[in-house]
Amino acid sequence: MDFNDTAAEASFRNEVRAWLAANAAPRVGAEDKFGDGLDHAAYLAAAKEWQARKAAAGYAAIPWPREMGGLGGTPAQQIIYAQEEARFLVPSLVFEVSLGTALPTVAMWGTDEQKQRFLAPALKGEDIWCQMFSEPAAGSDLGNVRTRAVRDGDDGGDDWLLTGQKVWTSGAHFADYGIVLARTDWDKPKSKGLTMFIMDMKAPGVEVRPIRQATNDAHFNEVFMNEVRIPDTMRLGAEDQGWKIMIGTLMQERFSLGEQFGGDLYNRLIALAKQVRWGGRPAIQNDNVRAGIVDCYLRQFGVELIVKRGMSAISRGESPGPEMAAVKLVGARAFQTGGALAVELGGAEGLIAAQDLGQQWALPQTLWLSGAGARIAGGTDQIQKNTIAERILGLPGEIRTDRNVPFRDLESG
Amino acid sequence: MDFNDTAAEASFRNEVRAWLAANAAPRVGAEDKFGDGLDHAAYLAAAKEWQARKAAAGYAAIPWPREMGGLGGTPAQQIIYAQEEARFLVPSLVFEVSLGTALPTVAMWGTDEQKQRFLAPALKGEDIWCQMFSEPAAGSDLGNVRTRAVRDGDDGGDDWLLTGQKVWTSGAHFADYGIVLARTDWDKPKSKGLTMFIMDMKAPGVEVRPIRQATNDAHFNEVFMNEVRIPDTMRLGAEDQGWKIMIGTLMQERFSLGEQFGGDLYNRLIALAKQVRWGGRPAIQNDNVRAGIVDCYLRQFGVELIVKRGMSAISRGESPGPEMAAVKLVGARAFQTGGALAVELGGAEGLIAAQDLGQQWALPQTLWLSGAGARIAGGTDQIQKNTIAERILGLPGEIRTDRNVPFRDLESG
Amino acid sequence: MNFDFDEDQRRLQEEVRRMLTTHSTSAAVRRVLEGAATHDDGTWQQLAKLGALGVALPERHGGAGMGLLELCLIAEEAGRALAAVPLLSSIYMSAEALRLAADDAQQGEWLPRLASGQAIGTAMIAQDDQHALPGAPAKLDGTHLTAIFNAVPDGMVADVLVALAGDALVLVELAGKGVTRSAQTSLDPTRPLARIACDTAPVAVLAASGGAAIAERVTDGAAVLLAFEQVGGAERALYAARDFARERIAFGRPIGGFQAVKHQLAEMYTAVELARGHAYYGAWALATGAPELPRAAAAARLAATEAYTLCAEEGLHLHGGIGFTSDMDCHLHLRRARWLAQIIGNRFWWQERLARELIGEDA
Amino acid sequence: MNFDFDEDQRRLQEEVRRMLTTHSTSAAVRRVLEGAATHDDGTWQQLAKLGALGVALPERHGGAGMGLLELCLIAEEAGRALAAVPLLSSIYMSAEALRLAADDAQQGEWLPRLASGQAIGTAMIAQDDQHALPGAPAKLDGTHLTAIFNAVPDGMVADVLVALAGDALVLVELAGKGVTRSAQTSLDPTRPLARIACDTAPVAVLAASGGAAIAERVTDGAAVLLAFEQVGGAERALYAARDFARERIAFGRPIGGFQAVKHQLAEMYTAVELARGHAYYGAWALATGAPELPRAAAAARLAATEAYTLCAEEGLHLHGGIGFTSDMDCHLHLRRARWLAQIIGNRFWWQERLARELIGEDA
Repeated sequence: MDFNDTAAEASFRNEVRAWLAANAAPRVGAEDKFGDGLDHAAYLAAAKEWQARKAAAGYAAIPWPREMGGLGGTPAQQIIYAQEEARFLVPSLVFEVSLGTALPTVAMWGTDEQKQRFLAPALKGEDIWCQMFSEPAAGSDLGNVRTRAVRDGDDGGDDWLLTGQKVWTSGAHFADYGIVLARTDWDKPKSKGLTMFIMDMKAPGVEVRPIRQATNDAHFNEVFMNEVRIPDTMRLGAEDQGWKIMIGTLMQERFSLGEQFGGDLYNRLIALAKQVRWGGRPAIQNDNVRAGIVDCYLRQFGVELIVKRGMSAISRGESPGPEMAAVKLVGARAFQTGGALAVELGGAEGLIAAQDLGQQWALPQTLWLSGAGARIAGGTDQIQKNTIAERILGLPGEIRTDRNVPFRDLESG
Repeated sequence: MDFNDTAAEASFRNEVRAWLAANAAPRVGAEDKFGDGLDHAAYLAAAKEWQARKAAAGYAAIPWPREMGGLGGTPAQQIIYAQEEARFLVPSLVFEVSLGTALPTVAMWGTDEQKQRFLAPALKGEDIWCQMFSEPAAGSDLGNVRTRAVRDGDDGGDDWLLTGQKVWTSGAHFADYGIVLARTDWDKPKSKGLTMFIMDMKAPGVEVRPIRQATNDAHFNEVFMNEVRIPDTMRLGAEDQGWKIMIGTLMQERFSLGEQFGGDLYNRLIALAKQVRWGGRPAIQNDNVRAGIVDCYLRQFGVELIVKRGMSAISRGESPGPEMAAVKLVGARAFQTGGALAVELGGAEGLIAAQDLGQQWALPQTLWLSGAGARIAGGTDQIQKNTIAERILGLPGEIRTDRNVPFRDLESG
Repeated sequence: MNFDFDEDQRRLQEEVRRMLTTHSTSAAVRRVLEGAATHDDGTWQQLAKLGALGVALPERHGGAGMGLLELCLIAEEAGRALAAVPLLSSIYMSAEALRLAADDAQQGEWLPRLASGQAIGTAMIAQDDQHALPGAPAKLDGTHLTAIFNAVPDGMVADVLVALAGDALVLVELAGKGVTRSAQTSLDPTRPLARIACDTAPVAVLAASGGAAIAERVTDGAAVLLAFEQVGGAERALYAARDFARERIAFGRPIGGFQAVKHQLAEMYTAVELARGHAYYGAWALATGAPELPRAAAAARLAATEAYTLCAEEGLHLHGGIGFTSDMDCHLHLRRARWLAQIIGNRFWWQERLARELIGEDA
Repeated sequence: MNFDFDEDQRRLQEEVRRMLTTHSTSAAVRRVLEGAATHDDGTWQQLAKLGALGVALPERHGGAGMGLLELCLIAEEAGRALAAVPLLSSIYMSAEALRLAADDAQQGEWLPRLASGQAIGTAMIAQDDQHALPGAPAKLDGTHLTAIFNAVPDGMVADVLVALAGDALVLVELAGKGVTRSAQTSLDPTRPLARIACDTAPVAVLAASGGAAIAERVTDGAAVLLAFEQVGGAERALYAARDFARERIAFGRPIGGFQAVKHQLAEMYTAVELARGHAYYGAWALATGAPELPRAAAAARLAATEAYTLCAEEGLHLHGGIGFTSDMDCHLHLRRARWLAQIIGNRFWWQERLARELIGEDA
C-alpha cells in the first residue's frame, strides 16, 4: 500500500508538470477560472487551441497508441496528467464529451474508415463531439427511445432519415458531430431494435435549443431531428447493436464521473465559518458547524479514496466496476448537503447571492443549487442504488412488465 | 383549537383522578413501576384484581354500552382515563391485548352467544385473551397463513381441528383464550380462504413456548397447535371472512399503538447530559448533544401532537386513519435513535449496563436495544411507508405475483 | 380538547386558497423571479380585499378583528401558492410589532394602511444576530437612528421599517431623510432583500423600553406563521411530486409504483405531518398567549424547516431531469424553502433557542 | 500509487479468516455472551498460533516482525467473525504502548507473553476524558499508582494494565498489591468491562515523560485498528442481511427484490465502502508514520462507526421479527457496533478531534 507515486509515475508527473508550466498559467486563487472575460466564441477558440497543443505533446489521449494520436501510456499516467492539469488555468468542459466518451466509442466500434476520418481531427481539437442518448420519455428508463431512423425509400436505400427529440445534450450548440441512438426496429422489445449513428450536427433538419436549468445556466440542449439524412456509412456498429454500445459508453463515463465528486468543499466551509459571526463569535465555534464540516470531509475525501482504490485497480490492469455508483451517490449528495450548509452559515444574510455577498460564497451557493442537478445527471440516486443492489450485491432486478413486448405495443407515457 | 379539556371533559377527569387516588398509589419517580418484587403469579393476580376493580367502577371499557359492562362514554373519556391512569402505579400490559383488540373483535363479529359468554368475564379480569395472526412465514406478508383448520370427519363434522404454528403471541403463556387465524380453504388465493376462531389456550394440542428476544426478555411466544379441537360454535365470523376480521383488528390496534410512541425521552437525555462530563464539562454544553435532544423532542412530542389530532378526530366522531402509520414510523425510530444517543453520552463508561452504571440509565439502554424491536413489531418501517404511500398518497400497490393464485400453488418459503 | 381549526376558520382558508389559485399563478410568481416586479402586487391587493392582511388586526384600525389562528391558515395558503408577497415583513413582523408596541395614534396611522395593502412595512427585530457581512448595530440618539441593516426582506418596496435599537422599538419612514437603500440579490428572487443604511434618520419611537421583549414575542409569532407557510409549501411540493410520480412512466409503469419512490414520498408526508403537529401547537400557543410560546414556536420552525427542505429537495429529485429545468416550479420550492429557513435566523439559532427552553437555561 | 494491500497480506488475511470461520463460531461467541467465559480462549490461542497477535511486534520479542498493515487485516477478520477476544486491550493498546514506550528489558518481559497469548494486557490511555461515573484521575507517586478506572476492557482477565498518569506511562501487574477489581456488566457481554481501583499499587514506569504523546499515537493506532474491526463487522452484517433478503419470501417473491430492501442494502454497502476507503488511508498513515495519522485515524473511526451502526441496525431490521430474537446473531452486531463505537471515546470526541485537525486548531 502506497499513496505515493512509483519512481516511473513520479518522473512522468515531473515531465507533465514541466510541460504545463511552460504552456499554461498556474491556478493561484481557489476562485480562479480560465477565460474570465472571454466571450463564448473566444473561449471556444482558446479551448481548441489548447487541445491542439495537448495533442501535439501527446497528452490528448494518453492511453491510446501513438499511431492513433495517443502516447501509448498507462491509465495511471492519464490520471496523473489530469491531477496536474487541475493546478493550471486551462479551458475545460469543451472537450469533455468528445474525449471522455464519444471518441472512445468511435474508437471501439467504428469502421476503419470512420476511425481514420474522425479520430485525429477530434484529438487535435478541430472537431467537437456530443452524445445524444436521453429523450423526454427516456430518462432513467434509458431504453425508452422513440427517435426513429428509417431507411430512405421502400427498397431500403443507403441512407437513414432520423426524426425525434433528444434532451440533456451537453455542448450540442457548439458540437460538430454527435453519436445518436435511434430506434430502427419497432417490432423488437424496448432495448433491442436500437442502432447508433454518427450525426453531423450541422446537417439540415437538426435544430438545437438550449435548456434553461434551475440555476439559470444553459449547459444542456434539446436536439430536434426532422428527417435528418445520415448515410449508412455513418452507422456506428451493427443494426440493433445500439443498446450494447450505449451501455459501454456509459460505463466509460462512470469512472470519469467519479473524479468530479471529490473536492475540498470542507475547506470552503471552514473559511466561511471562520468569517461568519453568530452572536458575535465565529460560527466555527459551534459544534454543529464542526459536525457538518467533518461530515463533508468524510464524504468528499472518502469519495476520493474510493476513486483512488479504483485507480489502483486500473494500475493493476483491472477495470473499476459498478462500485463507482457509490461514488456518484455519496459525492452528489455531499455537494447538495455541503452547499446548503454553507448557505445556512450566513443566516438571513446568507440568502444574499454571491454577487452582493462576496465571491467566496459563489461556489457553495452554486453547489447548493446545482447539487440537486448533480444527483440526477448521469443517473439518479435511485438508479445508482439499483446498480449497487443488482450488480454488486446480486439482488433480483425489478419486476419488469415491459421486457419481452414489442416496443410498438408498450403503453406510452 | 383548544388543547385544554372542555368543561365536561374536565369534570370527567376530576372524577377519574379521584377514583384513582382512592384506589392506587401515585407514581413518584420516573423509574417507578408497579409490582417491583412481585413474582409472575402474584403480578398476574394483582392485575386481575385491579381489572376487576376497574370493571366495577365502569372504567374497563369506557366507550362500551353499560349493558355490555362499559360506561357508555366517549372515546375522549377513554383517552382521559388512560392519561390519568398513567400517573398511578397500576399493573399494565396483562390486559392490553384482551381489551385493546381481542374483545373488541369478539364484540364486533361474535354471535350473541359468544358475546354473552366471553365479554363480561374478560372485562372483569377473569379471563385473559391473546391474538394469534403472525406465523414464521407470515410476517409482513400477513396473509401467508399456513395454519390449517379442517372439519373433523369427511362429512364435515361440527368441530374443527387446527394444526400449525403461530409466532409473536404476546401473553400466550398466561392467556385463557385467543383469537386465531387459520386457513380453511387452500384452493382460494392467499388472503381468501382464511377463517378466524376463538381458541381455548388450555385445550389439548396447544403448546406455548417463549421466544427469547435480543433483549433477553421473553414477552412473546410461539404457539404450536397440533389437531386442536375447536367446536364450530367457536368460529368467529363466517368462513373465509378471516382476512377482513384481522384487518379490522389491526386497524383497532394501530391507534392504540400510536399512544405508546410518545414519551419524554428528551428529558432523560437532558438529565443524563447534565450529569455526564466530557473533558470536565457537562456534556449538555455540547451543541451536538443539544441538537440530539432537540431532535428527540421534535419527534417524540411531534408524535404526541399527531395523536392529539387523531383524538380530535375521534372527538368529532371520525376515526383516525392510516396516518397513524406515520406515528409508528417516527416514534419507533425515535426510541432507537434517542436510546442510542443516551448510551453514547457516557462514552466508554456508557457501555456499562444500568445495573452497574445507575438506574437512570435503565430506560434509555432498554430503548436503544428494544427500539430495534419497536421498529418491527406491529409492522416494519417498510410496511408503514407502504401504508402511507398507498392508502394516503394513492400510489400504486406493489406488483403482486401471488394475488390470484390458489394458495396451494404458491411458491413456498 | 380540540386540536384543530374550526369550520369558520377552514372556510376562510378555502376562500383564500381559491383566490390564490387564481392569482398567485406560476406566471405571476415568475414575474417577480425574473425581476420584473418587487412583489406580486395583484395577489397582494386581492389578499387585502379579502381582509386577509388585517385578519389579526383590530377592527378600529382597519383590521378584521379575528385573530392569529386565522392568520396562520392564510400563511399556510400563501406558502402553498408560493405567493411572492411581503406577508412576513409587512404583516407578521411590522404590523404585529405595531399592534403590540405602538400607541393608538401610531397604530391608527399605520395599521389601516398596512391592512389595506396601501403601505408595506418591514422589520429588523429578530434576535438571531448572525452576520456574514459587516453591519453597524442600531444606535438610537433620541429620535434619530443610525444603523446598517443587511438582508432586509422587501426592503426596496417597504414604506416603513420597524427596528430594535437597544431596548427601544422605533419606526423609520424609508422615504425620509438619512435613509439610503440598495437591492441585494436574493437566492430566492421572489422574496427580495435589501441593504438599508440609516444615518441619523428620524424615527418615531414605538416603545422607549421593553422593545426587546416585544421583538422576541413578534419573532416567535413570525416563526409560527412562517412554519405555516413552510408546511403549505412542503405539502405543495409533496403533492406535485406525487402527481408527477403517478403520471410519469418508466420501465413500463408509473414511477410512483416503484417502492423507492413510494417510500420517499411517504417520508415526505411524514415530515409534513410532524411539522403540521408542531405548527398547530405553535398556533395555539400564539393565539392564546400561552407561556409555551417560545418552545412551541421554535419547534414549529424547526420541524417545518426540516419538512420543506426535504420536500423541496426530494420533490425535485423525484421529477428527474425535468425537475431541474427552469420551466418547472421545483426550483422555486428549493429557493423558497431555503429563504424561509434562514430569514429570521437559521435552524442552528432556533435549535439553540429550543434547547435552552427544554433544558431550562436562560439565554 | 497503489492503494491496496499486497498479495502476501491478502493471503495472511485469508488464512486468519479461515481459522476464525472454524473457531470463532456463533456458539463460541455466545459462550462469552452468556457469561460462561471472559473471552473466547480457543480463538485467542489460535490467533497466537498463527502469529497474528504478534504480527506487528519485533521478532526478538516473540513477534512476527511484519507490521501494522497486517494487523489491520487481522482486525478486519476479527471484526467480521465477531471474535470475543481481547485484541484491542492486549494488542492494539498495551502491546503497542509497550513497543513504543518500554525499554528493551520491559519489552522482553512482556511482549513475548502478549504475543503468545500467555498473558493478556489492557490499557487506560485514551484521551477522551468522558465520564458517566465518578472516578479518580491517575496519580503517580514515584512507583506507586493511585487511580480508579471504569469500563476497563477485559479488565477482569487482564494480567497487566498500561496506564497514563500525567505524562508518565506505567505498567501495573493486576494480580499485585493495591489492586482491586470488579466486573461491570457490559452492553456487549462478549466484550467485558471492569472497574479497577489502584491504591498505591506498585508499577513499572515505561516512560517517565513523553507518555501522553505515545498514548495519543497508540490511541490513533487503535482507532485505525478498530475501524478495521468495524468494517469487518459491518460487512458481515451487510451480507447476512443480503443473504436473508435473497431467501426470505414475502408476497410471493424474495424480499431482496423489493426496492426498499434493495436500496437499504445499497446504502449499507455504500457506507461500508466509504469506511473502507478511510480505513485504508488510516492504515497507510499508521504503517508509514505519516503526519496525517491523527486526521486519518479520526476519519477512519468516524466513517467505520457510521457504517457499522447502520449495518447493525438496518441489517437487523431487514430480518424482521426473527432478527430480534436472541437466537439470531443480529443483536450481537448491534451490541458490538455500539461497544466498538464508544470504547476509546464516542463519535463526538473523535469528531471534535477531526474538526480540530481540519481547521488547524490546537487542542
